[in-house]
Amino acid sequence: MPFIPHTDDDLAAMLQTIGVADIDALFDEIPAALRVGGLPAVPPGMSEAAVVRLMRARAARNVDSLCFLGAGAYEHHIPAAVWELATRGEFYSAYTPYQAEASQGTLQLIYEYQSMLAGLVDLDVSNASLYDGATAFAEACLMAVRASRNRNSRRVLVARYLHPLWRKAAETLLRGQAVELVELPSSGGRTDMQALAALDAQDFAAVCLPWPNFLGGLEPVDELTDWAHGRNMLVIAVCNPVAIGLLKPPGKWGAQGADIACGEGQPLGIPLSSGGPYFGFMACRQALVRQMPGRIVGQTLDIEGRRGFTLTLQAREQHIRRSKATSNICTNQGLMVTAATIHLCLLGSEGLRRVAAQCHTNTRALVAALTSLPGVDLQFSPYFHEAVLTLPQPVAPVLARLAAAGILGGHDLQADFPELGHALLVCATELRTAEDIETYRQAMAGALGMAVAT
Amino acid sequence: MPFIPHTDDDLAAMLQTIGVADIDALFDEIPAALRVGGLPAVPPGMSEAAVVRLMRARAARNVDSLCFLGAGAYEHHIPAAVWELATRGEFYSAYTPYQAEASQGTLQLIYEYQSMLAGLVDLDVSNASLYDGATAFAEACLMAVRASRNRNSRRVLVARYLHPLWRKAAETLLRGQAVELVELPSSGGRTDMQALAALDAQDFAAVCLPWPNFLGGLEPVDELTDWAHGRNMLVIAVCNPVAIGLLKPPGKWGAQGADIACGEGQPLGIPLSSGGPYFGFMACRQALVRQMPGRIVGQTLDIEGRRGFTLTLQAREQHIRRSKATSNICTNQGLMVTAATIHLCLLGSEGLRRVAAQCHTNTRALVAALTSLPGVDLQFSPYFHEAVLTLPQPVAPVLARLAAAGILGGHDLQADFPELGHALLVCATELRTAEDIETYRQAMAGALGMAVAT
Amino acid sequence: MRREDLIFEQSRPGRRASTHAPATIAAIDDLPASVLREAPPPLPEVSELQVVRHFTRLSQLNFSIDTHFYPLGSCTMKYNPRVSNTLAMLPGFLARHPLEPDSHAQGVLESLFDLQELLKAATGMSGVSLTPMAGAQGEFAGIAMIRAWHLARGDTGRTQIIVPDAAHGTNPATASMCGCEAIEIPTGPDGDVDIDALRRAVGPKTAGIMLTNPSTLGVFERRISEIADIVHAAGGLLYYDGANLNAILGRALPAGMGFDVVHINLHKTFSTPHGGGGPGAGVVAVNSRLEPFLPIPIVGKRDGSYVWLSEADRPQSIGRLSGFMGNTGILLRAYVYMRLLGAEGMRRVSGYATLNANYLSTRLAAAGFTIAYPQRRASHEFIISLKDVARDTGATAMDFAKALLDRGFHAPTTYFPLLVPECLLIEPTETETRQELDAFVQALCEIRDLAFRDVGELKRAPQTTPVRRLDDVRAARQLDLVWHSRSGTVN
Amino acid sequence: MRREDLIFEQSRPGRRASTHAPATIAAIDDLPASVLREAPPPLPEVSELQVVRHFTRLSQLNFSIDTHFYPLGSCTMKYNPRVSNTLAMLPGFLARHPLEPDSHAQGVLESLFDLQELLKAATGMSGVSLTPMAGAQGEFAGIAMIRAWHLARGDTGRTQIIVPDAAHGTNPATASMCGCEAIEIPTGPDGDVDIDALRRAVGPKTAGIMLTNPSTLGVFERRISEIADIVHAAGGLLYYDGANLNAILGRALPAGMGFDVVHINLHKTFSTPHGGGGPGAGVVAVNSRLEPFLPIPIVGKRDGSYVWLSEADRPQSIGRLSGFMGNTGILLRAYVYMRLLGAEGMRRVSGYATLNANYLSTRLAAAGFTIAYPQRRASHEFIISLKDVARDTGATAMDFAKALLDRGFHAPTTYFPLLVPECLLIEPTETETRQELDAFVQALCEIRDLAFRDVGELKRAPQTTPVRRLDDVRAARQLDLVWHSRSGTVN
Ligand SMILES: Cc1ncc(COP(=O)(O)O)c(C=O)c1O
Ligand SMILES: Cc1ncc(COP(=O)(O)O)c(C=O)c1O
Repeated sequence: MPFIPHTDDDLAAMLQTIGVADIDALFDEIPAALRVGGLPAVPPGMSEAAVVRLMRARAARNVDSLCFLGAGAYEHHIPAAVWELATRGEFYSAYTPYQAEASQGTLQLIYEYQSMLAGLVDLDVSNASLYDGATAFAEACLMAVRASRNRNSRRVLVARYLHPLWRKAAETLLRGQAVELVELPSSGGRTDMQALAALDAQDFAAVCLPWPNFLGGLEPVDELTDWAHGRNMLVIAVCNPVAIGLLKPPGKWGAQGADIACGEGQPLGIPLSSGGPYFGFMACRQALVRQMPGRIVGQTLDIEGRRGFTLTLQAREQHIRRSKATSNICTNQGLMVTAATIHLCLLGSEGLRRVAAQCHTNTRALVAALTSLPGVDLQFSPYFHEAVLTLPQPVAPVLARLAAAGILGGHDLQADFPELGHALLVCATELRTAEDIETYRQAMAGALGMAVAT
Repeated sequence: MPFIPHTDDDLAAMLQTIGVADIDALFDEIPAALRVGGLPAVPPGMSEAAVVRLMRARAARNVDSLCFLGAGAYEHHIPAAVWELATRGEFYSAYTPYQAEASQGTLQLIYEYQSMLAGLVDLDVSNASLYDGATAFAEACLMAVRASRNRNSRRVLVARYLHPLWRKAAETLLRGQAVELVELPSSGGRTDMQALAALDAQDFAAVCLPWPNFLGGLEPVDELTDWAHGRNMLVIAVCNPVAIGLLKPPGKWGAQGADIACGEGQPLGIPLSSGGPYFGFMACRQALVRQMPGRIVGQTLDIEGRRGFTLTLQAREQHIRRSKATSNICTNQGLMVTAATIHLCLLGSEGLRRVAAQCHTNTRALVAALTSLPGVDLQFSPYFHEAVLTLPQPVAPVLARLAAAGILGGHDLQADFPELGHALLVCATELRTAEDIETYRQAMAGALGMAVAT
Repeated sequence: MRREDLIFEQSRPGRRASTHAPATIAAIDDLPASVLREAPPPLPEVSELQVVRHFTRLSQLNFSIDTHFYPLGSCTMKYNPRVSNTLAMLPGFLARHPLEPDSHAQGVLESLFDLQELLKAATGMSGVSLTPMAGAQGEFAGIAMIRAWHLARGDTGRTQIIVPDAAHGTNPATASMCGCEAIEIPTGPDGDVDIDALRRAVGPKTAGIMLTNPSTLGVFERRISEIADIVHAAGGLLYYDGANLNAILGRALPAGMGFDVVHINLHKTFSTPHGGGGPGAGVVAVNSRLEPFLPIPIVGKRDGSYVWLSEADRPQSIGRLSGFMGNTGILLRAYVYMRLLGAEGMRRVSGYATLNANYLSTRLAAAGFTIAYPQRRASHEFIISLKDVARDTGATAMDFAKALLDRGFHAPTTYFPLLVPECLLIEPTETETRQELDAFVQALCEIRDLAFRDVGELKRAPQTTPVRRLDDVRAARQLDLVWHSRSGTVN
Repeated sequence: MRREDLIFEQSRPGRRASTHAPATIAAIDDLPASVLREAPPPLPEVSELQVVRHFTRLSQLNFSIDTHFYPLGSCTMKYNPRVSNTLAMLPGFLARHPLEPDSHAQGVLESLFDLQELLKAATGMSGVSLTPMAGAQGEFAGIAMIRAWHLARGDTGRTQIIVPDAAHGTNPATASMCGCEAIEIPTGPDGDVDIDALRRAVGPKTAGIMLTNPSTLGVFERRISEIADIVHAAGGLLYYDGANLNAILGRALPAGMGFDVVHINLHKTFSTPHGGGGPGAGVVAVNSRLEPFLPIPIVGKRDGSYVWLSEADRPQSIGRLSGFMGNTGILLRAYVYMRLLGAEGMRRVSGYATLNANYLSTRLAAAGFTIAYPQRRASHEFIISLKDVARDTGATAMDFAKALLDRGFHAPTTYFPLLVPECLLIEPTETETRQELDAFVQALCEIRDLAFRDVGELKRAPQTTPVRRLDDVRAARQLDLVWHSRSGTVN
């Protein structure tokens, strides 16, 4: 019996202790009409060896490519130590640390994570994670609506070039509470400061600024932050945590800094893995901490005066506050945070800067290589880490040809942002070499139907 | 600096403490003429990401096949838990347990291993491992020569169908001490009892019996054991540890049982891995324990009377007895034993029996399938787990054609055992399915140039 | 073990685990200084060995399934097969970019498609979406679908979600997240929902009811069909909180009980790891009524290939719940587990989980502990109340919990459900041996003896853990949520 | 932590981790009962969770590099990069059958070929064989090659191997394994070999000399060239025991010192794991004299492909040392490490290992400890003698070792080399921080203070380890090497 340790003797003795004849008798309170004899549509169990063979074959059926696709999920180097440590049984198979004294490993780690994350975004406090970048963004909007000084507003301004899938997810999550996302005016691949005047700014709880934005563009965050703060709005930074190893952190935007920072933790040591599990991060100014969703760990003392760590501010959470909680979140993405914490330690601040700088430099090299092809142009600059190219042809068939040649050439922007024309979003992380970029250039030339010097 | 934690400040402070100007000055006792400025032929260091890419590409350059090749190394199922646990840092990165109180994990594990292994071969005691099956065999011969009642003999009898590579390795290892291996007469794929009379049996220290032998044959171990004991020889069993989950254990051979058992531990949870690291096991009767090479762990008490474990009988070993030690072995194959111990626990006695039985049954099915082809015949029976087939053509080109078709078809016996003709040693472990066997049958038909019904 | 300092305290400026970043820093000359960071982020500066040692040591400070019996009620702490992890982490699965073409991910998609089918079978439902990332998000999806269904019928007034008082906190919180009002109804003395209260609660504003069955009181709601009739008759739908699905797996189907939608915590019933807090997966299954509203993406099959179905294919969907597809890696782990178990194995999960719970509850009752619902059959979990002991000795459920830690057991869930005073909610799961359960009974008896003999000593527990009892009040009052170097710089 | 019972004591008849073996037992009807086992082997019968929990807990009882400073002299306990393990365990490497055609293993063979080249570069030698499975087997191979060389010249009388008294036990033991006599020569007061004694020892029977340089006394043998001349002039060859190669990596070459053959413990210098006792790898490198005699197999290159060279290609080889090729998986780990380090990184190994040792020795000297060779520069390791403390207080090196365990440090090597009384041989390695070294100094000072203050208390160490001081005499006298159930059956 897979994973069940009972011997026949155990079973007999236990049934006798309970005073029933067999296991089925233990289900006697389920009305007979509701009982089923089994699960006929489920196949029989398999040995581990057979499942290993099955899943290896499945893994092999997937197709690996040279990846120039970012768009919210990035192929970075993940040190081998990260997952070796994160999947140690004591981290992997523990629950949420409800009994603090028996979970100091997880708790100290989260405290360290909170410290690193807060430092990275340059805000006061961080929570212990949310599900992913999209839900963190949605929760940040809800939090801002709760915390806003524009009390009656349930509307939140969002830059146009925020991840379109996050926007969609947030719409699902905000719909119930009738919170509405309103798009900021844009031009040239970023928010148009000039056009802001047209907005009735008193009516908004917050403004959300992606950093860099979905196109790799650098929003005028300082001006926008000051503009928003001048109108009683909160400022929500939606940022790539690797990029802010190099870019100005939200806490330093404008005169007072952003109020909330959130984003997708995947670039910090989490494998691409078809989109998950990743984790959402969230940090904020101290004054907002009681509006923050999710678990938070605090430092305290034990009865002998020794330092220790425990879950705190639980009165925000569903298990205490129930229908008045800041969110319904319970299980979060703890293991991903474990990995990200280890990852950040292995990079350190200098390592993180170097990775960010290398990503950018590689993307610049990629842009230079591809725009050397006739008809391929860069749409916007400055950009960071990702860039939008214009192709002389519709993007989708070109990407299909590249994919057949073993290259994930980037993300087609046509559907979400038709105003950009034949627009392709490309990205080269620190893992892409000069040869990789040359391989792409040649493949792109082929996909566009050009001959090219090698 | 990879793996070096010193900051510039540390370096400066440490040099100052020592009182030297720079690191080079620390090498001032090396005569100047002997010093070199570096290692010009060694390439520069690489980032982990680059090495990962390199080694993944190398791994991918290898070619996986459907494996019907055994001949001393077997593809068995290895539960995922085995290596997850064995590579935990506390096992993986510990040294030989010299400080017993700080190494109870490793020590208790070895004690458990010794108990399992001794139980498996049905002898009194086991050591903590030797390098591999071949060296264990050689050490067993040396041990027998030391322990033998035929005091002056440095000759050891060996069945002809012992692994030919082990034989060669043993010859290297025995040469220095002028111990000679003498082959037993054979016929029909195993030792020929009738022909034994011709030997001057008084002149031998021991007899070595493979179980099953290299051809999958079952030696007349009971008769040979009694015959050898009757002539003051020790009996060394060289056995496959999975096979003796089902076959008669050495301790039960003949009237008194074998004296020493040794063999290759690879089938107990060790990956094929191009031939190593594996581990050699060795067990013996209690009376011989002081002649046994290798580390041994014993149970004892601590000063509070609690059970604990420690290395014992160290007076046999090189670090105490130096030139008079039972062997020069120091570092053994500890991590492999760790894995094997976990593996044996996950199988249990019933699991091990089932694996052994399934290997045999699959090999029988394979033999049946292949001998259904005209000209393909079984050479000997009974056999266990491996079998010798005769092909109608030279074996090497057939194997090459099978390899090109993705099948490792077995081991060509021609070079080592020319008396067997076009002989192919085949094996199907518990992992081979009926479809795998059918795949092989069809490929074999093709390789032999036959058309075959599918 | 020596105290494990914070990793920041082990940091020294300029130290680096240098193999993990480019050997030099690329010059950034195209960006204005105004967009760049001035001070480097205050991350620890440590060597790789320091990192490995620190987190290895930290890990050893944890209790976990891999080291301890962990009978945390409602949380289902059972063995997580290592092979599920190994297989989900095969490079061929990890390397999948979420936006790559479907053609490149057929191995993943096939597995997820199969998983959808298995979950339909396990619930009796007709549609499944795998995208919710935890139970609470599954709840959100479920209530959002119920709302969408009402709205699609033009019935805009249904904004109330009925929730029993024993419900998990996520249930009422979810109602709020969805813009609904949570209406609490009481539990009867036998642990079943108070049916009369339910009848009074339903009406034209009723969007639906959320039920856990067996409930978090550890008993099966026997009048579930009647409840279903009442709610359906009132125009509402039924939501099944599947946190306890492991209790009835292969024995009864949520669909058969009249539920319209169910979430399943794969990290409970299907044994994906809890990871010290997550990630989980809270897949939802629905009957045909709600199928059009399932969150996207969903895996479909077209011309023999597997494809992601999205907005265009599922126009009535409540939409997306995550940036991409939710916790795929967790889904793969659950899939591996389900294939290992098969139909019989799944049925054994509920059988032996229930056996263990009833054995433990019978033995504790015999030892004189107060079982919360002694007249009822325990499901896969049950509650003891220490009210009497607390009255007689002053020892609380919390004291018992801490004393268990000293005896090598993780504590059960304490003080939940809220309606049972001084309670321990105990879920042993099917993967523990009888011997472990016996040792647990003995430990509880010893602790009770100690409570009567020397309650002061008991209140000093835990004594063997890395820290002693922690001051939670201080933690909340003197908030210290991030580390700041005392000197301003890390040194 | 609760006591961790033996896995046998947790066993119950009929319990199984059933996913790992066939679901039913195949009938064996073709074999006579006489060849079959009667009673099943007495293996533990446990569940998978029990196994995981047991070995996880056992692992936590160990000190290891991943958890503790481990300055075990001569053993080189430094950080083992996790990536070496991850890459060596890629399925594409693990799945290689040792007898598959070379064409199927080009990725492995290329890596091993490259490794051979790297090792030539690191030693200055011209030929390498990777097959020895540990240092001691490398020694065996080396002495066997020396013997073969003499024999090939027809010089059959050279049967003596000269070994300094400070040598590791494997050196004299190896001489015996090779059928030679070990001739011990003394060490001079400054730690170098007594050259006069050497001169007296060499002669027509001299096959060769085995030297470790720096020696296990932690000092560089300054007159090595003179020694080489003496031995060579006498017709012998020089063997370099490379256990301490990490001390001179990239600073001096064994070939340059006049050695003819060298073994390298990859598990020391090149940081493959020690695994609680192994496996290691003891590759040998030789100059052109000995090249024909290298053990097989060796990786060669032919027509652009990599091939295993064996008997036919290497007719003068001393032969094989293992069933297949030795510890390939370990070789791959070392290869990864060497590629990570590169030339500069290798030179830094010796530089910082020596820096750490000299810093520690300087600080300990300043703190009043007796350094065995104070007039000498420490290499990567050094010796302190506690003879004075022992005389004054009765506290022995063993007491210090045990007291270190209580303070969170593994002990240095004790009582080796044999010629220094009450010694600790201390090798910090390059991967430890200055802060760790400082803490170690402080611990040793505290222990010495305790020795003077209350030696009885000191002798009670260790007090915080899973067991207290163990009775080694009892272990050897009342041999208990395998578990037997008390009742005869496991229950
Ligand atoms: C009864 C019940 N419902 C809902 C949940 C919430 O599930 P999750 O933590 O996966 O969000 C839990 C988990 O603790 C639970 O026990
Ligand atoms: C100086 C010296 N020589 C030889 C050896 C033997 O090496 P191995 O343990 O790898 O067989 C060692 C290892 O302890 C050693 O320190």
